[in-house]
Amino acid sequence: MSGGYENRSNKDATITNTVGKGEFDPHPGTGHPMDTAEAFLVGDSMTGGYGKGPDILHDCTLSVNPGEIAVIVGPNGAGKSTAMKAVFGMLDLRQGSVRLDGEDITNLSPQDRVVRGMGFVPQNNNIFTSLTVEENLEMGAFIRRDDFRETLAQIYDLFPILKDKRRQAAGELSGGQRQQVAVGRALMTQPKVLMLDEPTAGVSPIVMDELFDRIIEVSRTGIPILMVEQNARQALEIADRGYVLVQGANAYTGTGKQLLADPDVRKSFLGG
Amino acid sequence: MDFLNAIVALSNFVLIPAIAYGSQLALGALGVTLIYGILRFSNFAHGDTMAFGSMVTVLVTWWFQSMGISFGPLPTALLALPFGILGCMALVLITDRAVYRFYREQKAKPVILVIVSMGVMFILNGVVRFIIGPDDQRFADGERFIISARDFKEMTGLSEGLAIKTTQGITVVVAVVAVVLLFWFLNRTRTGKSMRAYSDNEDLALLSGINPERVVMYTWLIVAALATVAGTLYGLDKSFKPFVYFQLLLPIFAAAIVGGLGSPLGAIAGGFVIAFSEVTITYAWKKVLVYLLPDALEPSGLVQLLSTDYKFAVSFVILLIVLLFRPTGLFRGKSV
Amino acid sequence: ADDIKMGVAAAFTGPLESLAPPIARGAELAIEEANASGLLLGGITVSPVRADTTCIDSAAATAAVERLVTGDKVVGVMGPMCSGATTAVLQNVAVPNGIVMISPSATSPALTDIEDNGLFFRTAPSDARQGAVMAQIILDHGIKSVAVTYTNNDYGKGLSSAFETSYKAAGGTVTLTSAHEDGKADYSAEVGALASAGGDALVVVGYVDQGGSGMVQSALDSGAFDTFVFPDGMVGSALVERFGSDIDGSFGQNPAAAGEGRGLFNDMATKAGFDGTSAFAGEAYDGAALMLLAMQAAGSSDPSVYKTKIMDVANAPGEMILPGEIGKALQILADGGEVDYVGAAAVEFIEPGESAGTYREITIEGGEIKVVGYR
Amino acid sequence: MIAVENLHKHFGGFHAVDGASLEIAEGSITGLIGPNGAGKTTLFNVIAGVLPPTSGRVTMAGEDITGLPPHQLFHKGLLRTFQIAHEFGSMSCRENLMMVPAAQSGETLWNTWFGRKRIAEEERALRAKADEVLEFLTIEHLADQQAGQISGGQKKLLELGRTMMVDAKIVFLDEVGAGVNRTLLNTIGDAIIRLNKERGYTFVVIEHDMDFIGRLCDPVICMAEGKVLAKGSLDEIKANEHVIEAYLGTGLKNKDKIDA
Amino acid sequence: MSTTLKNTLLFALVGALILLTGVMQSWNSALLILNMGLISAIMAIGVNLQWGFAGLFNVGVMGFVALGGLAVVLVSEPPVTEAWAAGGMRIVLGLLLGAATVVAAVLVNTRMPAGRLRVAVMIAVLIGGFFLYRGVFDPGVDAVEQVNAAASGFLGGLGLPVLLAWPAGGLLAAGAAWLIGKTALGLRSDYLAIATLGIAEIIIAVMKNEDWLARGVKNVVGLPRPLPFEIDLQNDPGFVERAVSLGIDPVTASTLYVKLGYSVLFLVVLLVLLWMAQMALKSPWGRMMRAIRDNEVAAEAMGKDVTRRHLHVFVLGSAICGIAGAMMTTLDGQLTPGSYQPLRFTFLVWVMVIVGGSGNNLGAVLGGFLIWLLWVQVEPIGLFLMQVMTSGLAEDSALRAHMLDSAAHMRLFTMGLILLLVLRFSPRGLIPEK
Ligand SMILES: Nc1ncnc2c1ncn2[C@@H]1O[C@H](COP(=O)(O)OP(=O)(O)OP(=O)(O)O)[C@@H](O)[C@H]1O
Ligand SMILES: Nc1ncnc2c1ncn2[C@@H]1O[C@H](COP(=O)(O)OP(=O)(O)OP(=O)(O)O)[C@@H](O)[C@H]1O
Ligand SMILES: CC(C)C[C@H](N)C(=O)O
Ligand SMILES: [Mg+2]
Ligand SMILES: [Mg+2]
Repeated sequence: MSGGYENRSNKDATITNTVGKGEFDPHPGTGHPMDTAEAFLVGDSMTGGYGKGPDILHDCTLSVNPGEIAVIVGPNGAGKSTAMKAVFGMLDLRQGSVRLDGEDITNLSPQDRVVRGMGFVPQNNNIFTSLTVEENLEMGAFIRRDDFRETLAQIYDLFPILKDKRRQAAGELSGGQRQQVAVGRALMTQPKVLMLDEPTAGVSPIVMDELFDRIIEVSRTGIPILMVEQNARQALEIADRGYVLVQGANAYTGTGKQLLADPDVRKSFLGG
Repeated sequence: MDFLNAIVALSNFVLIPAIAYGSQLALGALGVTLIYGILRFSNFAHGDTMAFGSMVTVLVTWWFQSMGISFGPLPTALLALPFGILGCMALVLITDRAVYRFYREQKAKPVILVIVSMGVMFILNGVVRFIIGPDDQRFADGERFIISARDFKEMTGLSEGLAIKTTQGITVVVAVVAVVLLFWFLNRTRTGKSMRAYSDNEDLALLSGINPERVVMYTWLIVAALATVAGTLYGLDKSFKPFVYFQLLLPIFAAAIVGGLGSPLGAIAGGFVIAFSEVTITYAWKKVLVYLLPDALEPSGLVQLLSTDYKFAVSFVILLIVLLFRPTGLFRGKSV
Repeated sequence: ADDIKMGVAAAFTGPLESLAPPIARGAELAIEEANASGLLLGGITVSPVRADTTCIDSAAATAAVERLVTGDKVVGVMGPMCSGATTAVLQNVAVPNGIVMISPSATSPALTDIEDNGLFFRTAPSDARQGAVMAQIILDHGIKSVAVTYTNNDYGKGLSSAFETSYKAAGGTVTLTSAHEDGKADYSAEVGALASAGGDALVVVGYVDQGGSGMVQSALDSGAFDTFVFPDGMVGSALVERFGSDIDGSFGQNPAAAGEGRGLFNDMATKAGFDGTSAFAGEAYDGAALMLLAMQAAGSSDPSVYKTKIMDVANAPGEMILPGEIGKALQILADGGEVDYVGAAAVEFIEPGESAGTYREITIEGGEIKVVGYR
Repeated sequence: MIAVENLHKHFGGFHAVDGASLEIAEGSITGLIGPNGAGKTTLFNVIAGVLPPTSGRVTMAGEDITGLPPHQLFHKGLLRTFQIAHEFGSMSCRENLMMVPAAQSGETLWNTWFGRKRIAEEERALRAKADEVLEFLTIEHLADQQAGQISGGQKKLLELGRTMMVDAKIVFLDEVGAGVNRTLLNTIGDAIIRLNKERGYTFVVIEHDMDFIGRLCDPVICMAEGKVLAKGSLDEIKANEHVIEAYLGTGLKNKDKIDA
Repeated sequence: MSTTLKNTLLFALVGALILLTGVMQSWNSALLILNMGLISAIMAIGVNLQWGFAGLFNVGVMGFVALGGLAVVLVSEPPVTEAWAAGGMRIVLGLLLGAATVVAAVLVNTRMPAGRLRVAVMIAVLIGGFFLYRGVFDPGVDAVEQVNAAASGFLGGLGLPVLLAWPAGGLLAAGAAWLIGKTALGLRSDYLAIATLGIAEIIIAVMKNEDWLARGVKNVVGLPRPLPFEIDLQNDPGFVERAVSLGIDPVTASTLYVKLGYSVLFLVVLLVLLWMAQMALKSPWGRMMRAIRDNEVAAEAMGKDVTRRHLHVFVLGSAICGIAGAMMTTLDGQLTPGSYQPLRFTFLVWVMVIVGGSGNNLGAVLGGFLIWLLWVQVEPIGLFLMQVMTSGLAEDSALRAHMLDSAAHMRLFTMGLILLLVLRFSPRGLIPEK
């Protein structure tokens, strides 16, 4: 649609790291607040930016443990999405490391991380527009060799609208429906750790509640969840850990409750 | 009787050639459409890839023929085809490694890839001519006709002949089989779906655990097979001449586009649209009408809508009209 | 010895790329022969320089020949092949620089009257004449109605319309004249229309390794015609190699004269490792030979000097010179004698410097080309 | 201001907008809510001329504007934002804004050759205006950044910023808030109210954030399945059973997690 | 390295290559390359305007170039009075009838209420009009083509100075582009590409087959020139004297003089067009076009009339190609419709734009020069490569003979190789869009 031949959505040259090359040797944890060193998934002291551009992340640390929900909030352009991409290996880190279950995965390519059990819903371009809804979900299960029909049924339960639209090209869906497909795709992976970048943007209140419910359920099964949210108050309510990022660096860290209770945080980042 | 004669004349000069030519275009267009659909660029080197694959087939065929190997009534070239396909696969994989991969990693715009593929086209052009020369090469053997015009006349006692060539038969069958297989592969198999997913959104495919390099490799392998089959069948039917494979590119692209880029069914439909519009619009209906009409009404002229000088022009006009009504082709193709 | 250079310009790439190598080799054969004799202008050697004139891209052709003339400083150009490129090169390079140019194959009638300052010659006759000859041959076969297909360029158009005029004037009927484009993928439409129009034979004014053969193939396959008439562009070994006895009974003509010139040349070519029967290879040999002989006659390799001698060496009086006798001719000229160059294509120049055109009539029998006579 | 009469928009057999009729009062800030897929965006697209309606009529100040192309509607003072940001990716953020105003003399080729002085003056003013908007949106530091390379929320801000470059009569905002930081969103809300009060712009706002709707909008229209389900003040709407069932829901089931 | 410096160096490099041609081959060759380079650069500007500025994938460049060429014949050839007498008026009348038929059909389509009646009337108008048109037109064509078929057989032109043909070529191409744009510009990307490609083929088909217009494949040769003929210069004692006094051989002097004359003319055109394109690109107009290219839907929503703007650029870019086409035909001195091939006249121009750097006028110009230079020089380069490669082989080895025989095919091979190398080192073009 846009720009004719030139414009292929999602062709941002700077963000994909197909081969998983890191430029620096990872170095171990630097003892940020909370027990990052032992956490299940850690993005440790990450510094980096897009392509050859300036650093966006400055010594930023994120972590999450099994059964926990970690929520990242912050102003627009703070680097939340960038941090997520960095954890997923879609960005060359200039410093810092990413560890999964004690293992250093800084140099793994994104698709290898998927194989290791990481699932990710990016903020933009998070569906296959020309594939049908069902095919989108199937692609989520691409690395699974087992029968995924049950998971599929669960997803349809969670988002009934998708079942009606299963044969429709995902690009023809409404904004909120697309978002549901995106989350559904990631859930299909049955990941060991789930990363969500603004999963609730554009979804209606009723679906948002369902979604949060589902996220809580998932985390109860022991799967760590790392998510970025602008619906910060709801999100922090269910969060075990909360991170406030400002200009690519950790500004506040604490449990969800602590952050919600902090008047500075409320005023500056949660809309009062 | 006259009615039969009319039908036979029409079939012999219009329907059969158009169906055969349409299938030839369709086979070529399948390769183009696949590259477009999955790797997202118009591959100008496709014609020369076809020439290369067929060249290998031709060379192997000659070798077989010199060894006295034959394939009964069918052309020996069919036996040599697998070797041609292998040769062509090797070629495209090497080109991909050496050339295209770099631009993929750069996330270059499609138009850059188009121009790059022109570079590849020039190189292949030289390579093919270097190996086999620019001349016409004959490698067809076996039974030339399923039924020849003369036999047909003798058999039926009609005054019009009907000729069906072996190669025409094979081409049509192969084209149908190829499109069915491809359609099934892309829409039903895991690998096929992952190829479509990759073409849709590379980064997200990565996040789903799809290995892009593998998708690309499969695509090239299929394309190589299609190109070689298309090129060889065309060569068998007409003759092998490197220059013509370049010229084929234009109708092939037209077929792929009018059918809807990225759609295998569209490639077939497009092939037939182009072939039929080339063959029918400029046909002189005199022969058919002479049989059908009473003597008194017999046409004095040729009853030709347009002279054959304009056959390409006409087929492009038809293409334009189709596109004006279906801006992304008959089968709603992609448009990057 | 002083080295001079001669340009050999042919369409090595492009639609006629398969005709070009034998043409270039033909010219080079003549040059080699002259060099081997050691008699040219007191023993200088000539080296050929090739240039690609592409047939279809006159700008590239001009640039290539410009390089030959102003860069390599050739003293004459054998070529280019196609009438279009020839005209461009003649006007933009040869005439401005005063270089002699002999084309072996540009046959467009328009070249007859072109402004050339006496620099342009061709060893192939103008199509105007061939049209008349072909009409006569067809009528002599008792065929009163034909369909015509021509390759859509100046050669095809020129020859077919010359033919049509003569044929109609002599009482024949042309049911349909239809152009075909060279190098295309499919000719069913043309054949369909021609078959519908009917006619006792199909006149194929085309090139044997181009659309011409495609047309014949398509017509044979569908049983539309089984008698064909072949003018020069079609008469070549490739024709019978490809169609064998399928086209028995067809006939045609190409420029060549009585005598053993053509045969001698073919043998020489075979020895040199190329196909002498390929269209215009002999003419190319003749073109190069004429230029060399003219230099010898003029005692100079300056084009402005030897250009006037080309007509002299090509025509009587003088001793007849056949292919392979360039050495002998050089000797005669060196001794102050006169020669009448005959060569492979029975060269006989008429004003303003093109082959008069003797044609041999051929038929196809048992899958071979048989010479029936000359006109 | 805008009246929609019995509007239908069908995609194949699917009725995305299915006989919706509504009116937007001049000078109001109307909220448009409804479940995902209710047809809100489609309704916007039809009103704004991006999609042709299957049937029905749209009028603006009494004038029939059904099916007018978007650029003509723009000139009539109808502006809109896109739910999925439509930035001009290869242009800088400032250029994204500067391109908006209509009737720039520099958009005529002739002037680019022979009226360069005038263009230069206009450009200076435009630039100042664009920088002001960027500053308001807190993205002044991105002025020279390519719009394709900014964060998701920043793109939404830019989307909004474009509507602030010119004087409008009516502005359609399609989920400008999604992905935008809540603190900033409050500021944006204030600006919308100010524009409405001071300049009399009419706004139609699609949003799923009820706080935001609550602060700005009166009345609120709730759509579902292509039809208008309810219309009224937010409190009325919130009390409407159908709306609760279809749209608002009753909160988290896993309350325990929060309470724990 | 600053971009200005880099760009200057790149231009200097191409300039040096042309100079090198002058030194190694001849100044005539160098000037010829320069002249065609200038024309190519103009074509590249035209394509860049459409693609680089507006994202229109026009692959019909060849058609517009050919129309420019046609304009040269129509403007500068003297009219053939016999032909006009024989059937000129009939042809004009026939064409008018044809146009009237189309107009009538359009009127029927717009004025009559939809329904079966409209379709019927429409078909009646079209069929009736077609036969009427053929009835009037065909005899005229026959008559005109009979007039001295071998040497003339066409209507001739207006007999005006040939320089007028350049703007006329632009106008002719613009007119065609307007018609095409009205119908086809709704198509996107590759679909537009194949449509324009097809239209270009149609234009060529008409030029090849309508002999009454410009002799079709029989070609028009010996077109008038804006500069004196070399021969005349060589026969002009004044000129010879000056040449001799400068120490140049008069023949060389005359050829160089004429080529330089063309260079100056072409350079003026190029500079004017380049300046205009640069000004447009750097202004709000350019910004608007880039916005449209980036995102048509959003541009439309921001009040830009995308369809109209597309039509404008399409017409402008095509007009520039038409001007270049007219210039090229003038330089060639002949119109040969058979020689218009998409590879040479469309795709090569695209290579120029992309290798130079699309979206950047300077890039397009650089690409025009560089690619043309290569197109001409790959032949000797290829030959040279072959000689180097075979130098190690035994004099009588079959492989060596084969390789040398195939040297001509190294031309395209080398072209491809260099193309890939250049794009490897600057994948976005030599002078990319900023
Ligand atoms: N091009 C299309 N083809 C088919 N169906 C479509 C198309 N566009 C939208 N739809 C369908 O129309 C319905 C309405 O979509 P719309 O985008 O208007 O919803 P919405 O109310 O804006 O929802 P959301 O709050 O999620 O943005 C959806 O069910 C969607 O799937
Ligand atoms: N592809 C890119 N190339 C270069 N810079 C980028 C790119 N994407 C984002 N940036 C810059 O990086 C910074 C952080 O962006 P990021 O997307 O991480 O923000 P975010 O915190 O996710 O914001 P939001 O809440 O708006 O999504 C921003 O200043 C943005 O301009
Ligand atoms: C056969 C050819 C090489 C050329 C042809 N006779 C011409 O004049 O163009
Ligand atoms: Mg983000
Ligand atoms: Mg919506």
